[in-house]
Amino acid sequence: MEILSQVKDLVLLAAQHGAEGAGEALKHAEELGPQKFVTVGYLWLIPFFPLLGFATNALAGHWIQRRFGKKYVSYIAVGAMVLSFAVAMVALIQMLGLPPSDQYMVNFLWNMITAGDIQANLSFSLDPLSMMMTLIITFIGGLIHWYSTGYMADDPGYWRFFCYLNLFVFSMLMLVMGDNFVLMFFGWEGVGLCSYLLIGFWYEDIEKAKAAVKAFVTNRVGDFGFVLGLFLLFWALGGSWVERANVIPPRETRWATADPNYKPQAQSGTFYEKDPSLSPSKAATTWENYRRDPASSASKGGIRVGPTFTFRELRDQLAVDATGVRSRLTGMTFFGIPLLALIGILLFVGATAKSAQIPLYVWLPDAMAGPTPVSALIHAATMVTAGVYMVARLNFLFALSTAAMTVIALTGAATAMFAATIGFVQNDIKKVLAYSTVSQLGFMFIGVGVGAYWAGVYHLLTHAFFKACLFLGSGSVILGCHHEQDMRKMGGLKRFMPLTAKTYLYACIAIAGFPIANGFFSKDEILWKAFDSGSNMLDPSIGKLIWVVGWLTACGTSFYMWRSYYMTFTGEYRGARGEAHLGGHAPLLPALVTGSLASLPSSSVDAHRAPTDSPQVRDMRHPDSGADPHAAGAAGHADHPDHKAAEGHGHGGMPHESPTSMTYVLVTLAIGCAATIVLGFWAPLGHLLHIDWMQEPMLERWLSPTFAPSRELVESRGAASGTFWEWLLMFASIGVAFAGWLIARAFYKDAKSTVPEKLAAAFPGLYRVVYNKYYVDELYQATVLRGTSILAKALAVFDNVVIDGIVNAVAVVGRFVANIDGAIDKYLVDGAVNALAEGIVELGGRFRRLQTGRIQNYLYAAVLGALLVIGINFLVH
Amino acid sequence: MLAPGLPHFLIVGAVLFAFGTYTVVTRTNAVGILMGVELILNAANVNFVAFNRFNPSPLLTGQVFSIFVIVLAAAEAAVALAIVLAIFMTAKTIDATQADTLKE
Amino acid sequence: MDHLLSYIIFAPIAGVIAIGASLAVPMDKPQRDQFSRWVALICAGVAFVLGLYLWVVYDGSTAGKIQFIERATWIPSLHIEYFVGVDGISVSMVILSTLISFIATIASMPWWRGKDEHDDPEHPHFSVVKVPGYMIMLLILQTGMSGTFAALDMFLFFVFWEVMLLPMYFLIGIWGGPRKEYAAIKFFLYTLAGSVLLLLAILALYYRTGDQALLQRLATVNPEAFRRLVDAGTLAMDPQSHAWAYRMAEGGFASNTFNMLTMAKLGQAGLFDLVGPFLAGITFAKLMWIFMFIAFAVKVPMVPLHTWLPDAHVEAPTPISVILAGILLKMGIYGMLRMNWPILPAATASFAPAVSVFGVINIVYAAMVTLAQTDLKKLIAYSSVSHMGFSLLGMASMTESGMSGAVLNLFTHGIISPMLFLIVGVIYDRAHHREIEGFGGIAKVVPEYTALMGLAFFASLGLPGLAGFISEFLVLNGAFANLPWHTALSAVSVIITAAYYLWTIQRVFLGNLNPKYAHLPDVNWRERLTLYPLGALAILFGFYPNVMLRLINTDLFALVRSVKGV
Amino acid sequence: MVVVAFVFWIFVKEVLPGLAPVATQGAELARPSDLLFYVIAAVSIVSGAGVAFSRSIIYAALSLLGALLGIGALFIFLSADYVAVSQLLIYIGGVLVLILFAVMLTSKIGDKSHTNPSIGVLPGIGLTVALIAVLGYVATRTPWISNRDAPNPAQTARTIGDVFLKEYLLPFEVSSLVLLATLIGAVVVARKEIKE
Repeated sequence: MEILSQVKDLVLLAAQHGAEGAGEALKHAEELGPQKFVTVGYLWLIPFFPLLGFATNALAGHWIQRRFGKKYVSYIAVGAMVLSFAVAMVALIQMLGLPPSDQYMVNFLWNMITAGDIQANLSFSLDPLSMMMTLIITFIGGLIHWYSTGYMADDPGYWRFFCYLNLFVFSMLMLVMGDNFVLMFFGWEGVGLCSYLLIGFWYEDIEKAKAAVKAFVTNRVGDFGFVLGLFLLFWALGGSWVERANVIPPRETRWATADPNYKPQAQSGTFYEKDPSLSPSKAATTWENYRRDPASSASKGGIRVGPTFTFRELRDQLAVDATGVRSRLTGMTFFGIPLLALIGILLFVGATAKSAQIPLYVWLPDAMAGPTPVSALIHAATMVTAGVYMVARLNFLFALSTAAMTVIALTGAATAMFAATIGFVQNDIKKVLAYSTVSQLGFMFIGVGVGAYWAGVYHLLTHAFFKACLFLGSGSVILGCHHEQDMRKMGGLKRFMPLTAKTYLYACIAIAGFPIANGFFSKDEILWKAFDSGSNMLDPSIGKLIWVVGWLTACGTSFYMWRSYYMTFTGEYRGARGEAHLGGHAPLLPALVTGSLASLPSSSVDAHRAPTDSPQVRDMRHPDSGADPHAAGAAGHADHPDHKAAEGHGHGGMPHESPTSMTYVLVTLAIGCAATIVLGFWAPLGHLLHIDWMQEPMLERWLSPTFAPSRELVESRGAASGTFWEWLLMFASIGVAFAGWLIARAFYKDAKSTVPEKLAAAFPGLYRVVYNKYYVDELYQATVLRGTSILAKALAVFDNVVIDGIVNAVAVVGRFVANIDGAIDKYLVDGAVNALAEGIVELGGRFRRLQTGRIQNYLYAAVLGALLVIGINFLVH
Repeated sequence: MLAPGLPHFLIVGAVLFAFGTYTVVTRTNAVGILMGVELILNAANVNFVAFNRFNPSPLLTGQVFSIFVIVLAAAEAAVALAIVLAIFMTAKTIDATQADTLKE
Repeated sequence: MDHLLSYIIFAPIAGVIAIGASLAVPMDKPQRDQFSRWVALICAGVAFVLGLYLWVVYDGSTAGKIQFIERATWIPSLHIEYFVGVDGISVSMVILSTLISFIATIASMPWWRGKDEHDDPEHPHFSVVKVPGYMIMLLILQTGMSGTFAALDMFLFFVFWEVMLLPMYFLIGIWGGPRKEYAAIKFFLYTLAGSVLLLLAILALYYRTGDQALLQRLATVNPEAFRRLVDAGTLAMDPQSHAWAYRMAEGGFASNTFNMLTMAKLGQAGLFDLVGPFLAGITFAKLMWIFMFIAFAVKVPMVPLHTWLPDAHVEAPTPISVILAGILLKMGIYGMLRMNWPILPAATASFAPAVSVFGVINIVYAAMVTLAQTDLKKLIAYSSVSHMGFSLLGMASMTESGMSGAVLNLFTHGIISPMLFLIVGVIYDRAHHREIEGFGGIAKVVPEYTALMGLAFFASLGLPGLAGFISEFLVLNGAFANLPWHTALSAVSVIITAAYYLWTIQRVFLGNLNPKYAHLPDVNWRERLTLYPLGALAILFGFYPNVMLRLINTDLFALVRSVKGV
Repeated sequence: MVVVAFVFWIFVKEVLPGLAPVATQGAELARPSDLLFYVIAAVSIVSGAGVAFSRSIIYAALSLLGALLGIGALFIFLSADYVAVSQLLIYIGGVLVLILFAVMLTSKIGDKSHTNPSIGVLPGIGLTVALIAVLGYVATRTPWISNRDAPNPAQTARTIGDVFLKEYLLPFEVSSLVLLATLIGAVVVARKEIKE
């Protein structure tokens, strides 16, 4: 909690700084110079601590768990998170001290790759955007670690789980903090790996394992596009392509002598020092100047023009007009396709996989096979937002191509709608949340697609809070209902788990878009910017269309979230009471509770064997909710096949509130949902009330240095629709939120209404199609996967039969020829010898019995051989 | 007329060598074969000495070699003739083509 | 240590002599086996330590400077020299070969606890059969490998190349699996066919270097290049024969030369391109290029010359597979880098598109075939074919990043594929079969093994942060500059690779435990000794590849520039 | 006779063209010593032919004598006096006598027709022709490193003695061993047989 208050202070602090900063940022935007930056030495600590935790638990975790007990494992993991969050805080405070134009911290560790034009350093950088992401990751990640100590408490793979979680946080931090594409890609695939490991955490279940493989391979498909876009950008920036409008060199010159026009300077220490003499006017090195003398530009601390992976150099080249790179790229086509659009779309393909957009969203719902904290951390809060982050990080690139922007925005809108409709009919609570995540990610892409980068990022932030809260709440519910995920078997849980219910309710309000929680502000901002996007889209009407889609989706969101709330928490408990009788505890529950608290040490699972001084263990020992059948169940649940429940809670009996290590986290997140309103408070209200720090949303101000390069471009293309529309649309979106709520209330409150069944019965076909997720998985299965496997088998046969067959055939032919040789030897040569023998017989009867002399034959051979050698030797010379 | 150079001696050696080979190849008489061998060795000697003459070495390598050859030839002749005698004692012939007891 | 390279090359031979001598000494069998094992270990270890020392003392700062040169006339009449030396490219390969040889030697030790892993009387473990012979072969093999990488005289190169071939044949043919004879002969014939072409090409080039008329043509056609040759001292006028000749080790003059560096200089001056059309329009240079390329392509192996590899791997005992995959495959690319590219640059430029196509075929085709394999070793063998395709593609791209990616790929793949084969060996030693479908869910019983295999697989499928990624990334990036479509096609293999590795993991380790293997013993210490170092290296080169790149690139880029300068 | 003519034809066909350059460079009048060389060469070659072709073993042995003598003379021509002398001593004094003895002992003298039969004449001649052709070609066409006016080595005997005891000590000793072994071997072989 005190951490949270600290965050709030810092946010307010940020507000004031931002207030001064905003003006500067605007000034800065007019004549944009190369990004100034400061070098700091400690950023590497932020990802280092999770890495350390991972290494420790990976190498010694098993032993620690056996030798000392689980809580020490969690100490290591959670401790690592706390430390890296603390370091992130330090970084934040230092950044707040900097003027906005300098808010770019770089920490150069070592030069990783130097090969030709490629320069990739292991160096971390923090700008306002990545600062925000880092805080989200470390803060929410830390909370979820804490939550997991309760949730995973009696899983035998406890240490494994935490070591994966730490590894994930490390990779995610690499993704957001890496200052070049290579490092970003490290994180990009690293998080993919961790999601693979964590989805398949309970690998004994082959279905979960398959889901994990599906997730990784689907992400690989995205990476394929990502990498190609990366190369395209890299080579288009310079090297041997720059001179050509059509970037592929003509066939004959490809391998010819022409060296790349651009040779990167050797990586020197001075390169990373801040150059006081740096002013936009004189630092910018135009392409022509550069061609005249390549050496000068880098030495002057100016802009290095040419292929690069480093975000900062990329930004400088693209943002500073003086370099002429922007105009050059705009002119380029790649086999007729506008280059920038192609780059943007290819990079976005990577984003669609990572952020579960159409057509590569299919892995995310299956990813719910993982433990619920994983779903919350990876598949809701952080990893899946990587795509959004990437687009925002490269805003200066994407803003250059309205085509790419349109594709992104439309994909986002389509995905939002599509996933929402699927969400209407799902009964698995986690599936509902999964599709809602896909849908919300669609909203984010609408935001970054239409150029409202800060809005998209703000929705990322709010989503991280409320969706984490929802997932963890569902986890708490699942735990309370003994691994029941089907909402039809729940209901009325409000009574059993009040805290979970309250937090879930508030998160629902947030996501449904009621103006009393953060979700509304971000979503409304996105919709408004979409409506207002004007010619940022290929056609101004597209913006309006997207707004309509988003508006309807918002209604849908509100509907299915409230549906899930009502089905889960209201009405009568429809859950498996029967199990209680199986367990045989239900009748004498109270007695057992009292008795169990006394007999805890004996009846507890191994987590209890640990000394009682760790907070979560204390939570286990003294549950806050009264009627708690923990220990009762602890006796009975041991034989359950894949039982991954919290500390020794039972099978039988009614649902129960989760331990405080989990509920506290829920509360914290709920408070976060409320607190983060401040960051993006609705600007028009500020205008109305003349509150100066509300004139511009705090987060927008904070992020303005990052988005400065694309700012005026996007704004110039926008269609200033005016405040009236803004107010109107706001009320419209509030309206749909209420509409969705009322419908859901009517249908599902207390499970009284029978309308849903009637509807399902009325449109059976439609219902089945939607319920089966439009059969997309089946489609992929039938086309891509089967096609691939058939092709693979065919090729394998080809390899075995044809190619190897040819080889063996050659061998056979060889043997055949050898036989012919043998025959010749047998019949011709020996025949001659025999003829000679005949001659001898004629010569003298004495020799009849004999062959010709052996010595002679040898001599023949020897001499002829010698002659041959001499002859060859002479012919050769 | 021509002044005798290295090629001349080599040619002589070559011709003698050829005759020696012919002898060895065609004779059935063990002693005859032996003669052919002697001829071959001498031909070789001629070459040795000729080379030594026309690009001399301080060690007279060629001559030394030829002397070794002669020595070995003598030894070989002695042994061979002894064997020939032995064969003649047993097989009553010195026909190399008949001395094939090893074959059976 | 001015004979460092010779020490590295011939240290194993000392072991051979020692073991051979011990055969004369009356000992009982276990004693002799143990003796030969230890001798082999010590020699390989010494070579490895010397290799590390070489790495330490090698001066990576200077480009194009051959270091640790040892040069002495070997066969004067043919101007053949014992000429060894290393530049950045070969030094990395020498280090790799010593490392992998050492690890293979360790893997040949029958150290396991109890009889649990090798309780199969009718199929005794290879490491207890005819041990002295095995060790002798292994040591000779090591000499051949380091020698091939260090040789700078073509003939010496060829000799070492062949020296490598024979022990391999015996190692597969005697200590191999059920179809060992077939595999061994197939391997032998394939490589021998290649070697014949190589020998032809070498001799032809050798005689051309002494062709005075050709040199005169060069002097007239391209005088300044010729002058550069003379100024550099590559060519000199032999005072006695008044002909252009090459200085030999002892300062004498040689009419022809086998010296690779000299030949490279001549080739880059365009000497061999002046030879008229050889047959049917194919110039001499192109024909020689094809000859050498086929010889090396067999080793790479390049589709469609690859079918010896799966058989050889499947039949060979684990350490031999390790050496095969770790080093022998690298010699193909290395040979091209030493001969085809520098000596016949013009031909290279004209053939590069074809090579790039072959590279793409290697990558994608082999990956697809891998997807359908059911034998673990076959799977890894085909994946090696696929990965070596990246080297081909990078070589063909002729861009700096592509080439350095190709060479780095030799190193990274030389670390990862041995690890993979060792890992397969572990499971084969225990289960006596390698059928992927035959396992299932064994992650539960062998967690450490699972972790190691996961590491190796992810390193091999190019996960960033592990060695495999860097080289593939460099190759693809470099190739994209010239060949976007080829690169796009090859990048598909990134997906396929992930698919087949993860699918394998799923089928072998995940799911319900196959009760047959409920008591599978986990990794033992010998295997840890071999696996952990490789895993650590894979991670090191994933995060800090510059360790190698710095070594390779200076010389490699000099080479690229001089080759492109044609 | 036919054969000799054939050989001569080969000589003309194959060898004289090789001699042509020699002829052009050394076109000055031949000294009598040169003439003598040709005589001796002819003698040795002809008697070599005799060894090869004569039907009687006796004649063969005698013409071998001629050939050996001729070769000895050639040695003198080559200023290898020591070698020439040892040639005379060892061959003519030793080997030839041995051979003659063997002939006497083994073959019935008188009917010379069967004493020295020969088989496979045609292939033999073919081989000879090929040999002469190739060797002659080699001998004439190879650019031998030879300077005809190299200084005659003084006192060869002394030098040879020196090198025998210095550089070639080991082979020298070995050859002495060989001779010893020969001696004993010959005695053993022959004597055993005689005893039976």
